[in-house]
Amino acid sequence: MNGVFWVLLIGVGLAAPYLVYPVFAMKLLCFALFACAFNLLLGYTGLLSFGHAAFFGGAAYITGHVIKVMHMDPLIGILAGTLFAMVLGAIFGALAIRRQGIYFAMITLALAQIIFFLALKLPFTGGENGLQGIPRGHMLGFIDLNDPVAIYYVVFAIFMIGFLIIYRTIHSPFGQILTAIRENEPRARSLGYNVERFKLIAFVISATLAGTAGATKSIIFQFASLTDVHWQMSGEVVLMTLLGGMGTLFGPVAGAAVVITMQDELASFGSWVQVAIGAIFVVCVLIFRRGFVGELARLLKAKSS
Amino acid sequence: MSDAILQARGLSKKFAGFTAVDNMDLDVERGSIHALIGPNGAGKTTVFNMLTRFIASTSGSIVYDGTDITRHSPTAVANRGMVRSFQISAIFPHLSVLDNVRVALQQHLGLSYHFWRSSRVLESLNDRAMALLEEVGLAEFADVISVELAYGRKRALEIATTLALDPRLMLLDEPTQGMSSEDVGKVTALIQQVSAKRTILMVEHNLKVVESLADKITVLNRGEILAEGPYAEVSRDPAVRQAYMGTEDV
Amino acid sequence: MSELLRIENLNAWYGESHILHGVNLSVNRGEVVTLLGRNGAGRTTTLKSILGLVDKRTGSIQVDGKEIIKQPTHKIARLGMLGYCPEERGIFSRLNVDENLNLPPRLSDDGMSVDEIYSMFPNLAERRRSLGTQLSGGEQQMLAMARVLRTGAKLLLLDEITEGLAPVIVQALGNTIRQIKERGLTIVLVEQNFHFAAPLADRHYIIEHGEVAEVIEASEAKAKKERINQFLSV
Amino acid sequence: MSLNAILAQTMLGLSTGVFYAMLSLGLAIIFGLLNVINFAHGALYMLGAFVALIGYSYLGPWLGFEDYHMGFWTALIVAPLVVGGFGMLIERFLLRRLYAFDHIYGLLLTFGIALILQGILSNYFNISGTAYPAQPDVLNGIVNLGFMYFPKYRLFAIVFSIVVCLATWFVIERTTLGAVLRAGVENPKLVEAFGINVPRMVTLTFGFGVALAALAGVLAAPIYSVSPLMGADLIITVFAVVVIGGMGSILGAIVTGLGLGLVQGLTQALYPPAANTVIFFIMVVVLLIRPAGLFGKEA
Amino acid sequence: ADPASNGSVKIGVLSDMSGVYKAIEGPGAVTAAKMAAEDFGGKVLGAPIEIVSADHQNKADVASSVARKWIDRDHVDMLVGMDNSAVGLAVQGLASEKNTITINTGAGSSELTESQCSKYGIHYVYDTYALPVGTATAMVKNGGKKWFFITADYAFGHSLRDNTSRVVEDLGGEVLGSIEAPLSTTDFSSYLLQASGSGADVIGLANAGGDTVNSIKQANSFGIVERGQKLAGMLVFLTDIKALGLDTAKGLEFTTAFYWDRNDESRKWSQRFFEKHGAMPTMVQAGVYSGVTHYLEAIKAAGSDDAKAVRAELGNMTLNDFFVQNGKIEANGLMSHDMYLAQVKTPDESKSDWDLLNIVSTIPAEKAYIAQSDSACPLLK
Ligand SMILES: Nc1ncnc2c1ncn2[C@@H]1O[C@H](COP(=O)(O)OP(=O)(O)OP(=O)(O)O)[C@@H](O)[C@H]1O
Ligand SMILES: Nc1ncnc2c1ncn2[C@@H]1O[C@H](COP(=O)(O)OP(=O)(O)OP(=O)(O)O)[C@@H](O)[C@H]1O
Ligand SMILES: [Mg+2]
Ligand SMILES: [Mg+2]
Repeated sequence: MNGVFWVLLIGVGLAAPYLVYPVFAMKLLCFALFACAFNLLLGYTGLLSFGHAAFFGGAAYITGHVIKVMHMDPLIGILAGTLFAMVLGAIFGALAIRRQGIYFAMITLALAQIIFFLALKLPFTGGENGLQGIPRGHMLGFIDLNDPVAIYYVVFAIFMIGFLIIYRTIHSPFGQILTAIRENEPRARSLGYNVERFKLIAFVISATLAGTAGATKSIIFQFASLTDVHWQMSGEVVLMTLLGGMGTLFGPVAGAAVVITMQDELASFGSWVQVAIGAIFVVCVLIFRRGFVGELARLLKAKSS
Repeated sequence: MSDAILQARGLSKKFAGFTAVDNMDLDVERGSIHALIGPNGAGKTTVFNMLTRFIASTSGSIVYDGTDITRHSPTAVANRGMVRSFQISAIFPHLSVLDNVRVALQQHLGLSYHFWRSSRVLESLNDRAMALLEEVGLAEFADVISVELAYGRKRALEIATTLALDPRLMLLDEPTQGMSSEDVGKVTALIQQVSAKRTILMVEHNLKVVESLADKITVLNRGEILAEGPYAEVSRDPAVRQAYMGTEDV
Repeated sequence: MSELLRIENLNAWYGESHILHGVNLSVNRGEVVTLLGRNGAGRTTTLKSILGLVDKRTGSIQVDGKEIIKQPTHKIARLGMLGYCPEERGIFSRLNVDENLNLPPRLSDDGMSVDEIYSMFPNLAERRRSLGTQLSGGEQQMLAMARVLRTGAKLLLLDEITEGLAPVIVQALGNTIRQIKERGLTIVLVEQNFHFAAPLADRHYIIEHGEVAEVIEASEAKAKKERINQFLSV
Repeated sequence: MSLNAILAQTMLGLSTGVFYAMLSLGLAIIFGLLNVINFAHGALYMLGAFVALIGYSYLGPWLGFEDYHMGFWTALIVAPLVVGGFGMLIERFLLRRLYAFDHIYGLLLTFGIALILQGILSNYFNISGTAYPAQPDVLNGIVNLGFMYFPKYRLFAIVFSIVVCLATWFVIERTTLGAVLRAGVENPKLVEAFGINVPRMVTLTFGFGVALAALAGVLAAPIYSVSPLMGADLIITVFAVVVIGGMGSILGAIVTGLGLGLVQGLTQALYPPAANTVIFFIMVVVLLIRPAGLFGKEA
Repeated sequence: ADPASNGSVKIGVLSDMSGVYKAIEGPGAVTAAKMAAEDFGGKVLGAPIEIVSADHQNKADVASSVARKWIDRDHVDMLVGMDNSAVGLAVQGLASEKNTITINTGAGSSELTESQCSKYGIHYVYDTYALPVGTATAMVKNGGKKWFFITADYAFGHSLRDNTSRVVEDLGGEVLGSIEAPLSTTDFSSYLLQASGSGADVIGLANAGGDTVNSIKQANSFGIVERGQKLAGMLVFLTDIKALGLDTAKGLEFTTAFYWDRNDESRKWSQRFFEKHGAMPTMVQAGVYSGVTHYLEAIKAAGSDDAKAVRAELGNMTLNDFFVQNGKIEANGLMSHDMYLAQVKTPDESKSDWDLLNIVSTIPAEKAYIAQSDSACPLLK
């Protein structure tokens, strides 16, 4: 079944700018990458981080600053944002990784709140107004990112690279140990695995790719703002992941697509959107607990057996 | 002087005002099967936890194979070849039986941090894993998801994963607990078999098992050593009979 | 002698898996019966089915003439005056020893007093204020046993109570069972340890593949030794 | 700062702290006893305040009694009952289906419920708040505490909340009922096998935790304005309080709630921009030193 | 060819439909825009007028992504609304780059027409420069010489505080200090007590919406006003007075661009609005109607909906209607017009539900708004 998904993903991905509004497609890819990065942690390592907005938004600010104020190439901007997220991920990870379950979630939340505070207070972020008007510029000097189709394919390439890294990580010797840790941590420890180090590496990879997503977002929207570092952003990515199906490779992509589309399509209904989103959650949690992709996989499995 | 693979000196553990293990010395001889017995709450599991560094000792020192490991992490201890089992069965429930063993074997491959490699590199471990399963009689269950195994087989699987690390010292906490007598016999034989090239330290309440396996027995009572020696000797000790074995014969 | 527990054609399921296939047994007031069998034979499941702790069950379970198979779990204990000591002990880690002991509601006035219990299990008396998880494996086992004795239950369902206990304690426990039997309590005992069970029991039920494979009266136990060994491979 | 100023800030901190304490107490009960992370707690607090407001301003006309206004004291009883009842329905018909699964589903479900409640009320009420006009006359006015002038009503709210918190603590930690509740969390099946109706107990407990939130909502109505988002702003902070205190620790929730109110009060005096963030700084530090929180027991 | 590009004139109302500014602008703004389109006859230059709307959720990125989509894909010709300064700045920048007119009716930041001014951005109702002029002047003249601020800790609050300080100091008053309170604080008592302890005559509230409401309410409960200090709300909307109740708010003075009960014309329009919306209009909602109407008139005058031509027409008009007196849209996008100093009635004075304010005086446009010569807008250089 995964084969079908791969074909679908790449096919739709390549055709997208001719099918839908390119900015929408790019936004979707950005959040899909964010959700996939998050899923590496939640779905495959069993760690619920409630502070991923710090990586996403933090990277967005750094990228924006590097491009707008330091006038660097967009690619350098994205790399700078990604690197920042990686370092931040290492710091968060070092502080939080020894904690379990809800404590882990809360300590990442607290750290992310501190990043939020910094984003509000530091002079270069533009405070409440955010970092606006980030120029798209020319990547590597020749790819004109102001051309909607060109920028779309750049974003698609970034997404695919990120997605492949995640795929590889899950299906690697390293991923095998992550699964073992999730299954029975004390036993993994007693077999001589340094559980903390495995979790930390997974955390850093996840943070880094979340950063890549945020960095890319700031170029697409030419914008980095407090929304990107707000705890609700951390919440949103949890939702995307769960809706699509945590611990499934393609689930987060589907989840991101659903959430983003919903936000987009329902934008004119005011508070009723909130009510609708709330109701969808309730229904999903009660009925589609495995997420869309998870449920689909189960159905197909049930049929084949 | 005898050749001790593990030496503990003055080992103590205090829990908030309660002394679980009190100034205990323990020598485990290389190549032997050593049993730790004693009444409930005597501190056996606590000793195990301290030796494998799962909990920190309040005082005392532990020397394993010539190295002082008193401050090492549980991981470091395991990597030096001192591996434990748990009082409750410890497997990776949703992995297949084969994968359970492979996870342990992978430890020696040195690729475990390689998140950029395909997991296909692990297929080289299959033969070794099957051999181990063969050894504990689980070869035919290799593809079964391990939760689905019966209790006794889970214990066997656990022993197989422990063996995969090629440990020099195995610590087994009540390996036969909860098994029917049929399985007890099998596991006893298994322990006997794997002890050939290894040292084993075990906690066990089943005196039959202890009698048939142990070269040396340490009886713990209220955190202190009550008696030490071979089974025949210890089982005649009136203090041991009173504190542990009771009046009747087993 | 009146019949206290009667089980007819009991079937039980965990999810999709059908574990018990028509168990029949009957226990008279004041008797001790044991359920023997290999690992996974379905002995624990039989006890759990009586209490409604399986996902689905059919057949008939009567305690003192009352049909309880349709009742929800929390009513069964009260209706049948049941006391249950589970295999995995079920000590509450966030409660201390005292609280664990006092947790189950009293079912009748015949229960042992807390003082009686502590004199029976001095280990526990010493650790009254310790939390459940801080007890050693064996201490937890004692506490689980002590807990049912306090409630004044008339019918005790005891699952592998000698597991993980030092031989001295096992012997003490044997005496305890004898004492409570003298008080007129009825006991269903799941055991691996035939040496422990044999002298206590009035009757043995051997369970195999979710069915009663053999019923052996205590008087026949010696004679049927072979048969028992064959089932249990002692 | 002068001594008077410090005392004054302490009083103010306390008056924030009691709300943290009441809310985190409810959350701690629900988490500690049911293992549910109730994201709807803030929304239910808000609902409590709205029951009071609607009871005063709209209920009479709706029912055809133009002159009926539900008073504050009545609201103090009615709101917890109504909202608690609503909570019990949520538990009985929705949450109950999720106990078998990961905690995260309970969190998501309650998050969804919070969105629904806030969304609905946002459609009918002003988001920046509506005044609750029914503060009782006896509590109007200001007392001179020597070092400051303090509204009588806030004094009442402080004393009342502390009494409620301590009573709750006593019941849960010191009575058999409490022990049954704690045991029910750990192994509901077994407790049921002892003859206790665990599902009903769980429903009641959830209702009680929610009722505490509603009670806090009614108490808050005269102080702050009643707004559909009043709980959304608070919930994350209250989560932090519960975590700092130690998830599930009843005493921890109360003491930490009061304590952090004080800390926040002092921050407001010393470095106001950090007032909303200081709790998270403290949380990071506390969890690094005491991983299970100040009063939590290590697992 | 067709004078209206793409066959219709599309106006997008981008507003907070679910958050804190909902009552100030929100659905009421959509109602107002629709009224304007209808009153205009539903057509301009023969092309139908369409109104679309969306919720920006107070998030600048949501706002800019909606704006981008509207402009790129849906061919929206003009955007109106955009309460919240961050949203306003983001959308204005983006729209101008894409040659689209924005009429900002909701946001306060004077940045919109200062350093971040843009070719097609118009700031219509009020700004942080204009707000303090009337209020602070009146209060200083009545003896409120010493001021202390409680400032919402973000760009809008800072700018409001700085502008007010300037007015106070120009008139010989003194600013004793300021506390930066985080946005959306629920309990202001600590700040109020510190402000009160400073010995100031006036506590200036450089904040908005819920923050203003809560600070006034809590000041009242601590008896601060009773003991002789005054409060000055720098930005107060009609809905805030509703939220506070007259009992609490009575006597409060503030500057506003519009009050429904000011004259016959405003009453007549507001009454119509009330019938559709169920509440009297805020200055922002009235501004939306006025802004849309003038935009449509400019299209008619220009004979095309091309942004450049329309913008030029708008610059040439003098705006006068029920909402605006002596309005002029300057080159930097600022619509300068008369403002009013209002005072909240006591409960006894108030005769009906919405009878809330007295208009104390009119502040002429040239005093209320910054002179073009002083503007920092790069377009003017
Ligand atoms: N975390 C703890 N806090 C307090 N006391 C503890 C803790 N862990 C163990 N103890 C106590 O230390 C003593 C020794 O416990 P331990 O588990 O080592 O016993 P054991 O010899 O393994 O017994 P068993 O045969 O019953 O498993 C017991 O009395 C137990 O209650
Ligand atoms: N929760 C469960 N879900 C599915 N299957 C179960 C569950 N619990 C037990 N079983 C299965 O039911 C069968 C009977 O188990 P039961 O626990 O009754 O055995 P037992 O006779 O008590 O043996 P033991 O010595 O292992 O306690 C076993 O095959 C077991 O794998
Ligand atoms: Mg033990
Ligand atoms: Mg069993």
